[in-house]
Amino acid sequence: MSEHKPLGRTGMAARVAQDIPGGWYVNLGIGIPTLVADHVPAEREVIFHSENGILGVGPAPAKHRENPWLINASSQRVSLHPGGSFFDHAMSFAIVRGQHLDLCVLGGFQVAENGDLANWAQSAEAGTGQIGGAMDLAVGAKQVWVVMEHTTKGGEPRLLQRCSYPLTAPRCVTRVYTSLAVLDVAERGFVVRDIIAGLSFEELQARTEAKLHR
Amino acid sequence: MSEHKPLGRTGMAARVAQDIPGGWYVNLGIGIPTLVADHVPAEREVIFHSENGILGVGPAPAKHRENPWLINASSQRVSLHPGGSFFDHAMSFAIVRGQHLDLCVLGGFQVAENGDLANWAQSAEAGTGQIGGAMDLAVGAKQVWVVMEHTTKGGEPRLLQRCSYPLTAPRCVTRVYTSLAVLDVAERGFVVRDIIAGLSFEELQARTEAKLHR
Amino acid sequence: MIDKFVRSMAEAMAGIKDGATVLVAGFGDVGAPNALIEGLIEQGATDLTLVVNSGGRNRVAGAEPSGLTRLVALGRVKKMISSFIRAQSIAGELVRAGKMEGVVIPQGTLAERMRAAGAGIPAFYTPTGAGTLVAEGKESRWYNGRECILEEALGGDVALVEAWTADRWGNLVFRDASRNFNPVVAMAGALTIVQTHHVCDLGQLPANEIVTPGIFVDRVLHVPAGDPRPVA
Amino acid sequence: MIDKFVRSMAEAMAGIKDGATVLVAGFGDVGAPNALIEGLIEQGATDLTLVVNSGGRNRVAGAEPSGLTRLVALGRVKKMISSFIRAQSIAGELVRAGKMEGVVIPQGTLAERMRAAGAGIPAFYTPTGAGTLVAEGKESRWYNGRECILEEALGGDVALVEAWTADRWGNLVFRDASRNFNPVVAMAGALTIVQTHHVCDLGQLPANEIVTPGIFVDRVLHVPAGDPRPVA
Repeated sequence: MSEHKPLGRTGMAARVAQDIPGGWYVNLGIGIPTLVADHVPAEREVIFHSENGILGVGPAPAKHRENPWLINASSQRVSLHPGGSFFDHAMSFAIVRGQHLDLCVLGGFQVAENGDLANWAQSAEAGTGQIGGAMDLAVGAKQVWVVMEHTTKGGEPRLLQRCSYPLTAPRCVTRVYTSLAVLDVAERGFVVRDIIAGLSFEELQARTEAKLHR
Repeated sequence: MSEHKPLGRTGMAARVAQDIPGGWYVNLGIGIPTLVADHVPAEREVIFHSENGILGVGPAPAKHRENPWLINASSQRVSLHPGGSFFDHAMSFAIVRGQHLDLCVLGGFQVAENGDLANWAQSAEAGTGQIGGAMDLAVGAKQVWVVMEHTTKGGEPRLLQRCSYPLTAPRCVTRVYTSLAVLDVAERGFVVRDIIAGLSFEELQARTEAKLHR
Repeated sequence: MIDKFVRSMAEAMAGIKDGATVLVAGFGDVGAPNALIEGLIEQGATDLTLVVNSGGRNRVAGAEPSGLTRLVALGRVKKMISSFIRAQSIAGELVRAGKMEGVVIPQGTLAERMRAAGAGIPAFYTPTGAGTLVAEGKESRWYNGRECILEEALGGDVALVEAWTADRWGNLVFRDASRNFNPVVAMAGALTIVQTHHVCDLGQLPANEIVTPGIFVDRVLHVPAGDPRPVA
Repeated sequence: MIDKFVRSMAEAMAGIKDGATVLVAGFGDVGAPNALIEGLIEQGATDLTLVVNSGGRNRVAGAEPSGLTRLVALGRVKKMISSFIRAQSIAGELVRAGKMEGVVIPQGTLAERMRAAGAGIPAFYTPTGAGTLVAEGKESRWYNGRECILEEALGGDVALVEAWTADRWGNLVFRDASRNFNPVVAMAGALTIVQTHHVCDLGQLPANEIVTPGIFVDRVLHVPAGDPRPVA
């Protein structure tokens, strides 16, 4: 077994941030995705959308400058970039569903090689679940990137031929950032773009159910 | 023939205004309906909606106080009542279609005894016509009152068993104000509420194609 | 004279019936009409259908449960429509025990269904939820190469709203991210009840800045409620 | 740095293709992007589908015809979708002569179809137009005892907008009743081009007062165009 150090939450967030071009409108989901904003250099102007009705979300403010009326979709107190705006939920999801966002970054439980995403429930139990804005974002953003651990804590693969959990949306994911690799979702399936240092393609494949392509 | 003097445009508008209770939200169509606002006493607070995105339309301003950016749906320069608001066309017609208006007052070519209204075209010629906001208002307002001459200039009746012109909306009119009478549209047809002085029920019937009820 | 201000919570809550569908604005505690929810607990209506974005949030150790959670825990809600009902929340446990019906729907669909109700649009197609459990039992068709499902308007007998400032016509403005569901809920309620932090004279709200025109509002109660709770 | 300002009309109009669907805001002359329409005349694109509320207004004796009317009179418009095409207008005459296709639709449906395009809603049911000529060829079904017809989203390749003030992110505010179709058109265009009376630095427009967030806007041209023409 080769020497390799999987990316942690911060490392994954920073890796995603590298790939976001200036000028993009981006929504960041709950969890690791929320951390991405901290790693986009200040001189690169990216406009962050939050589904609770904000464009131009800025970083967490200093404690004495907190505004209790200004939270992001993860319910964290945030600031507003000059040029930011507030609007209602119907408008916020018009922006999402209407394909005006260049990108959303979502957490995931499972991603299938055809781009299916599962990130809101681990079983089909009726009447409970945490859909939030994920289904709208998954169908609405021009690019859907998923960031997650490459496997579950128990070592079960999350990159699958077919999702076993209930879907968030079919065929929506365009790229996956894991603790071990960056993979594009292409016509033929997962195409590996980047692997962390010290891990071979074969070793990555061994931790992945779906077939990987170079 | 008895002595009678049909109401003119101003008389009809004033007659309509009499019946509008304070506190109602009201849209006034193009033509005679627009005149109605001038006859609502200032102490009776009625809120006028204009489909180009205004609630709280006020009277025409003095020439030196005209605001070129503030017109009503008839493209006349108007003023704004304190408490008035501006919004976009989607919101304006959400108000209309969503049945939030208590009343719209529309002009008409023909009204049928089942409440059908024709007010946008005199023939079914494809590709031209003046629908404007009338179809939305006719289906959306809680009450639809039509104000019009009782007959055409040529003496043809406008209160009919069935409209011959293209419909604005079926079964929408709740009351008609004409130069000769006020009529409710009820389950059994036109019910006369009021006739101008000097005209008998029979004389009114003679100028009306549809059967009138007392 | 039009005056939508009411002078007491009892007046604000008058006439809410058992079995009513109640739309509640807010995203977490920000923009949530918490005083009105307390009023509803007090008022007593039961067998409610509650429509609210996050109806089943986690318990926070040491914190007083929200009014919404207490309303649910009191058994007053027979059905909850929400984008977020955690299995471990009080609402989630009632759902799993079969004591309350839970319906989890996408957040954007929730907003659009209420907006549709307010706008007189009885149903619309949306790509959101197509090909998922959300689509079960719904009509679908393809537009521009994407499957879309038919969703119906979701109006309420009652809508509960929190505003920042209101005037006697019921015109409303909101503070920052507390706008969220408030304008949407306001337009979708047959009886729209507002709690407002501030009141002002007619004409003090600039006409270009009014977010919710008073036509959507029936009653306004002045409740200077203070800032939303800190996030747990 | 994001900067949506363009420095010339040529830059504003770049890339508009023959055959494009062009959405034009305005209610009469108020809120109409008249300078951009002049730019479009100059730019030369033809075979256009023009979507505009009142495409066929009466001739006004002695007055210069509007830019819209001249665009139509030049034969550059193959199809007009509008709530208002008078038979005696220049557009109406072209339609009656079979030289332009005219489609007259209800004003609220026009606004809602564009809003739907911007909001990712491919189609919706509405009671407006049911039982009339507007319903011909359209699906219908009954909701709550009323017949409703299915209307589809109406998006544009290009949207032309007039704003009062804009910043470099493309955030817009509008003056009084000139708001009308502008926010709706702005969200429905694949390429949204704005003429603005005033410009300001980023952060000068209060976040609670921005009506059209810049995400809907692609290009902004500063055109201090003066007041709308007096009504004839």
